[in-house]
Amino acid sequence: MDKQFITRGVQRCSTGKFLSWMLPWAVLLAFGLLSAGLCLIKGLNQTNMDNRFAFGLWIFLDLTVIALGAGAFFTGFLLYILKVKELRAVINSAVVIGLVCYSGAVCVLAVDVGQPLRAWFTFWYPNVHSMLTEVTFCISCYLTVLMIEYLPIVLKNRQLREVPSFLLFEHELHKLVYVLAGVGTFLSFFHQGSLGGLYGVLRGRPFAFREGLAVWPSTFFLFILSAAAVGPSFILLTTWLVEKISRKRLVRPEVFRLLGRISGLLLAVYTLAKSVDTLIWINRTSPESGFAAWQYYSWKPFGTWILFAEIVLFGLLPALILLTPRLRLHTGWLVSAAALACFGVALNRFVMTVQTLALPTLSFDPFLSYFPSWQEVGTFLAVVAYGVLVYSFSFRYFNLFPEERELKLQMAAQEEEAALAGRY
Amino acid sequence: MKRYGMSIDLDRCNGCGACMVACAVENNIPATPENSNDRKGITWIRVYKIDNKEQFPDRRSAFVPVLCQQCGHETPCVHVCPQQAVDVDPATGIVGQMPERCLGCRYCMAACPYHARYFNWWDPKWPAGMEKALNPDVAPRMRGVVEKCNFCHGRWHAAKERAAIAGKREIDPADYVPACVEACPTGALRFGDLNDPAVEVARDAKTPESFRLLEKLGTEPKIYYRSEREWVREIANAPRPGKENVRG
Amino acid sequence: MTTTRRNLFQFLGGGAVGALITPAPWRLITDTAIWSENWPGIPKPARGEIRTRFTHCSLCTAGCAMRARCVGQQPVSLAGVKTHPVSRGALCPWGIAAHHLPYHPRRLRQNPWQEAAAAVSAALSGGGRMAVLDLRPGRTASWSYRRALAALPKGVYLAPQQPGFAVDLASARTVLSFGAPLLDRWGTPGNVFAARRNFRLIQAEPVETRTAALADEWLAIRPGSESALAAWLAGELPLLEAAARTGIEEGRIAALGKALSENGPALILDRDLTSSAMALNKRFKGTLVARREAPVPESWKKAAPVSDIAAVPDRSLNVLVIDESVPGEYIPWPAIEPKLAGNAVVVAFAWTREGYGRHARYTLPAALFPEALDDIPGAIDSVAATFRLSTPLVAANGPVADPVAFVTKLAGLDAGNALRERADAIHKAGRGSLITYADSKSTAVKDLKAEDFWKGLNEGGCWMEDAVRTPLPYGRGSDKSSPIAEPDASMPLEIVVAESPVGPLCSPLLSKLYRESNLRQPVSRIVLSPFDAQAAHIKDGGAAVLETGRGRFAVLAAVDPGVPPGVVQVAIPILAGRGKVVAA
Amino acid sequence: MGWIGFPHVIYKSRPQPVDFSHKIHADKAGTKCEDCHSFRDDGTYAGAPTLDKCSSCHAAAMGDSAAEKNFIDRYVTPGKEPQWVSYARQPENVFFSHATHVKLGGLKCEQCHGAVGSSATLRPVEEDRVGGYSRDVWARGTMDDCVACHRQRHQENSCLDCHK
Repeated sequence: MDKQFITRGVQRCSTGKFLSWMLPWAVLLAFGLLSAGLCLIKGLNQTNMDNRFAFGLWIFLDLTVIALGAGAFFTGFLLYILKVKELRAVINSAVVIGLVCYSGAVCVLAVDVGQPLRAWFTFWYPNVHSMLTEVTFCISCYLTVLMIEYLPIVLKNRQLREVPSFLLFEHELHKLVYVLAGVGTFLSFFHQGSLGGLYGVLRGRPFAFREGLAVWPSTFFLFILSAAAVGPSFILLTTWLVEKISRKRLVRPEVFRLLGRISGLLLAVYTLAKSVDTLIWINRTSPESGFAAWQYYSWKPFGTWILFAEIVLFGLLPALILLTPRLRLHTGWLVSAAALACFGVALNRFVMTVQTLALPTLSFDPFLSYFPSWQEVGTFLAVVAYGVLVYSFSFRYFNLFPEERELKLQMAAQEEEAALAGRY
Repeated sequence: MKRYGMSIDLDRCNGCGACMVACAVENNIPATPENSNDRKGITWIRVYKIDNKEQFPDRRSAFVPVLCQQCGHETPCVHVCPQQAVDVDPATGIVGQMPERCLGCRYCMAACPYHARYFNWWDPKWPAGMEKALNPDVAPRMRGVVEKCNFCHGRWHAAKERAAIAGKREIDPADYVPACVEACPTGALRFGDLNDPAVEVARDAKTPESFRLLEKLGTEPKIYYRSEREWVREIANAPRPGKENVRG
Repeated sequence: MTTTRRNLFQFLGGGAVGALITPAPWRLITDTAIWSENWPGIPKPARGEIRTRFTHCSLCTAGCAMRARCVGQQPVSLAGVKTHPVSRGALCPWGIAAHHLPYHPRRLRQNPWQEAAAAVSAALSGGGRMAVLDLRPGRTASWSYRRALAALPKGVYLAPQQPGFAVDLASARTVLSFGAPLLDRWGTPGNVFAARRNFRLIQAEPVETRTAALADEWLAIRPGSESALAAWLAGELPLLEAAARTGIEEGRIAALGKALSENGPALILDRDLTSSAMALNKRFKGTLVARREAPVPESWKKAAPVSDIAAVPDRSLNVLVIDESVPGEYIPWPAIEPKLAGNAVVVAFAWTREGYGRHARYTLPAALFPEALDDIPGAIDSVAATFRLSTPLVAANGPVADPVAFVTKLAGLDAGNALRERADAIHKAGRGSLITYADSKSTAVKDLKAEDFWKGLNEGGCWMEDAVRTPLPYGRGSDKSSPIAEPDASMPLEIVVAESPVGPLCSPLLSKLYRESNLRQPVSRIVLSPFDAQAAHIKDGGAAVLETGRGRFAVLAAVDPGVPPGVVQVAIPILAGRGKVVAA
Repeated sequence: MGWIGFPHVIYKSRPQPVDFSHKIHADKAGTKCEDCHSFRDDGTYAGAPTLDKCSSCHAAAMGDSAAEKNFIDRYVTPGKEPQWVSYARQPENVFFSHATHVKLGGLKCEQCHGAVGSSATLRPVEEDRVGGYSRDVWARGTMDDCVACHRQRHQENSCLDCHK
C-alpha cells in the first residue's frame, strides 16, 4: 500500500516483509532506549565505569562510528571538490551513513556525561584549549550540515516532490551543495583530528601522549588520515551488504573498485605515517616522560601483538590488497580488505581509549580491567539498531543509489537479448 | 604570589587514615552505598599501602597518602576541561574544581596521572540526621560531577574573612591549614607556601630525600614526598610490571 | 476562511520563531542548569555562628582532648587540642569523626527499661546473685556500680583485668615490643608519637604490622616463639636454642640483649601487658611506674571489690548487667555464659545489638559519645593521675537509658551526683592543677574554688596531678618465664592479630573510607602465605573457614607472600591463639 | 501583556512575616545598617538581626501602629524568631564575604542591595519557581554582575575565590 512512496522504476519488497525486517531492530532500539533511560534517571552508577576507568565502551563507540562515518564527508569532498563523478553513485548512501553515525554518537555522548542539562555550558563558556570543546563544536555543526544534506534526499521522495514549494526548496538547496560539501569537509577534518587530539594531548598518560605540530599532537593528523582511509571502505562494505540483503545490484563494479583504490591509497599513507609516529613515540616521546615504551606491552593481555595487528594486519595488509589491481577485480578480496581496514580503525580507537586507561601510571597502581554493564551495552546496541532502522527506511523510500534504476533496466535488456539470442 | 604546597614524610606515616577521615568531614563527602569500592568511592586524599614486592621476611611496607598534586605547569586537567570548570589560582597556585560548572564528561579524570579526581556516581546521601553535621563552609556536590582536593578552600575563605574583618589583605598562615594536615597525628603532613623559604615545607622540598611523583611528566606537582628508604623513593618513577602484576 | 494544513504549519513555525525572541526559552535553559545545582535531595548545611567547644573523647581510655567546631550548638568537626599535655593535639581517625556517632543507622531505637527493671527485681526477689560487668573500670560510673553492688546482698562487680602499672614512654630509650601495636591506636596516640622520637623501637612480631613497618628494627620472630626470646632475655635459655626457636640470627638476638641492658632506660611491652614477658622489665629496669588514680570521696571506699570473671563460680549469677556503653576490652561470651544460672536475666546497655546484645534478654539503648556525660580513666601511658570529663556536645538522638541509674536504683543508691562529688574530692585533696583549653592556661587546684573547678571541668578542662613517678614495686607477675608451649597438630596455624579492627562503633564515613581504600584489613578477611593457601587449596580472594578455639568463622582469604608460612593474619583480637583454615 | 504575565509564571511570591519599615528604624533606632546587620568576631556576617535585638526596644509597644502590635503579639511575647525571607540569598555554592567587600573593598550596602534602607515597607520576596533564586538576585546579584565589578577592579583570580 506504500507503493506510491517508493522511487519510480526501482522495486522494493512487500510492506509486510519490510516491517518484519524492521521489527527486531525496533525491539533492540527499545531495549537500548530503556538502558539509556536508566543511566539518565538513576545516574552513571548504572555503568561499570569508575574513577579509574572514567571512559569506557561509549567513548570507544563514539570514536569508532565517527571514524567510519567519515565516508560521508570524504566522498562529498571527492565528488564536489575534486570532481570524481563516479562517486555520485554512492553519495546519497554515504550521507545517510554519516548522518546515522554522527547523530548516534551525539546521543551516546549526551548519555555519557553526568549532567546532560549543562551540555550547553560548553558553548557558553568554552575553553578554547580543550580538544573536547573543538570536538563538541565541530560535531554539532557538522551534524546540522549533514541534516541539510539529508533534506534534498528526503524531498526527492516521489510524493513529497509533488508539493511545489518543497521541490523549489530542494532545487535551491542543491545549488548550496558545493558550499555544504566544503564546510562539511572543513569541519570534519577538524573534529576527526580533535578526536585524535583528545588522547594525544594527555601529558599525564604517556601511553597516549604524542608530540605534534603547533597545538595539535600527531594523533590529530593520524586520525584524519585513518578516518579518510576507512570512510570509503565502510561505504564499500555497507553498499555490498545492502546489495546482498536486498538481492539487487545498486552500483557498477567500477565504483566498488574506485572506492577500494582510494581507500587503499590513503590506508598505505596512514600506515606509513603511523609507523613513523610509533617509532618517534617509542624512542623519544615516551622515554622523555620517564616511561620505557616496552613496559606498556608487558602488561597482559596487551602484548606487542596489538601493535602488530594495528599496523600490519589491519593496516598494511588491506592496503596492499586494495592497491593490487588484480585482487581488486574480485569482490571477495575487495570486501574482506575493506572489512579489515574498518576493523583496523576500530582497533586503533580501542587502543587509544581503553588500553590507555587500563595501563597503570603510578608505580603502585595495578593493571586495571573493565567490563561494560548491560546498560552500557544496551545503549551501544541502540545506536546500531537506530542506524539500521534509519538506513533501511531511507533505502526503501528514498533514492540512495541513483544508478540502481538504469542497472535494473540494463539487466532487463540483457535478459531480453539473451531471450532473443535463444530464439534464433 | 603564593605557591601553596605540601610535604609528606613517608617514614612517619603509619597509614591510620586520619587524614582521609578529616578530609571527608571537612569537605562534606557523603557516605556512599555499600557496593562502592576503591574505584567508585570518593576520598580526596587516599592513603595507599605499598610494599617492596619482596617475600617474607624481606617484605617491607609503607603508606603513601595521595591527594591532588596541584600541578603547577601544563596542569593536565585544566587544559582538557571543555568549559573552564577547572582553573589554577594565580594567587595561590591551587588547582580549583568547580562542581557547579562541571558537566561530568570525566575527561579530566582520564587526564590525571595521579587518579586524584573523583566522580559522583551516586546522589549524595547521608544517614538520617547526619546532614546536621555538615560543614557550612563547603557546598555539597550533586550527582554526576567531578570533585577533588583544593587544599580545603573553605578554610582559605574563613582565613581571608578573618583577615578582612581586621582590615588586613594578607592572611595569618596559622589560620590556614588543610584538614588533613591538622589531623595527622604523626606529623607526617606539612603545609605552607613554597615561595617562602622560611617555611618548613619549602625547606623539606629541598632535602635530598625528597621527591615528587612522576616528576618526569613535567607537570611540576606541589606535593613533595620524602623517605630515607631507597625502595620507597622508587615510587617517584614509572611502574615496572612485576610478575604478580602481570595479569589480564 | 477555512484553515488549511499550510495555515497550521505557518502558525506553528511563526510561533516557534516568535518564542525565540522572548526571554522564555533562554530563561528556561538557565533555570534547568541552576536546578541541576540544587538537585533534589542535596542537603543544605545549616548556617549560623561558629562556636568552639571543648570536650574529651571517651571512645577509648586515651581520652584525647577535643576541640569541637560547632554551628550554633551542633558540632560539625572535631580536632585535637595541642595544649593537652598527654594527647598533644593528636586524634585517631575514630575520634575525628566521632560527632557522627549519634546518627549511626544501626543504633538501638527501643528502650524496654520497664520490662528489664521488672525482670531484674523479680530475679533478685528470691535472693538471687547479681553481677555487673563493666567493660571500662576505673570510671566514676564504675565506682557507683561498686557502691551499689556493695549495698546489694550478693552483688558482684566484674571487669576486665587492668594492669596495675602505667608505662612511662617518655623516659624510655630502648623499647622492645612483643607485638604490642605501639604505633596503631596504642595508649594515647599523641603521647606515643611525641615520645617515639626519643626511643629506639624494636618490634618482635611474626608479621609486618603497621608498628613493625615503622619500627627501627623488626625482628620477624617465628610465631609462638616470643616466650623463647623472653626466656633468653631472662637468662633461662641458651642463645643457640633461642635462635633456633625464634628463627632470628644469634647476632641480632645478642645485639638486642646488649641494646636493652646498655642503651637504657629500657622498656619491654607485649600485646596484652599481662604475660610473663612484662616481668623482664624488672630485669632491665623497665620504665614502668605505679598506676595512680584520681582521689575519690572517703565515703566511696566501702565498695564491692573488682573480681575477675574466671573467679565467679559456674551457674551462680541470676542477674547480669553488662555496661558496654563505652567501648572497652571485650570479654568473649563463652567465658561469661557458664557463669549464668538457668533463666538468668541478662541486661546489656549498648548502642547497637551487635555486641552482647546478641545474647542478652534485654538490650537497652545507651547514650554514646558525644551525648553522654562520663569521665575517662587514665590511659596506660599516662604517668600522672588525671581526671577529665567527656562533656556532651549534642542531645541524645533517640531514646537512651542510663546503666548507672538502672543499677543504683536497685540498691536504692543515688549516684546522680557522683561526678560532682568526685570533683569535690579531688579539689579537697588540693593536688595537681586544672588545664583549660579555651585560654590554654594551667591553674593549681589550690587557687580554685570548688565551684570554678567543677565549672572548668565541664567546659572541657582536664585535671592532672603534678607528675610524680613512683617506680613500680614489681610485686605482680613472676620473673620466671612460662614454659614454652609446644604447638598441637590439630591447629597448625598461629593466629596473629595484625590490625586493630575497624569495629562497628565508628562513623559511617570511616567505614566507607576504609572500605574504599583497602587501608585496613576487614574483620571478615584473613591473610595467608601462598604456601599455606596452597596446602588448604584456597585461592586469593576465595571463601574459607577459620577454625579456632573460639569457634568457626566464615571468612574471605587473601594470599600474600609477605605473610610467613604457618601464620594466619586476622583483625579480630579475641581470636589470638592457634587455628586452622579450610576451604569453604 | 506577556511582559506583565511572565513574572507571575516564573516567580512565586513569599511574603515577609512582619511588615517592617527600614525607613522608620533608620530615622529612630539607628542610622547605620551595621547597627542591626552586624559582623561577628570571626568576620562572618550575621544577616538579619535575631529577636532579642528587636525586643531590646520592642519589649512593649513603642508606637501605636498595627504592624508593631502584631509583631509583639506574634513574636516578641511568645519569644518566637520571625522567619525573615532573604532578598539577596546567594545559592549554596557561593561564598560571599561581606567583610571583604565592605571593609576592604569599601562598598556601600546600597551598591548591591539597592535602597532597602529607606523602604517604608517589606515587599514580598519573589522566588524563582525552578531555580529557587530570589528575583533580586536575578536583578542585581547574578554571577555576571559580580564578575563585571571584579573585572573593573582587577579582583578576579579563580572560580574558588567566590565559590565553595
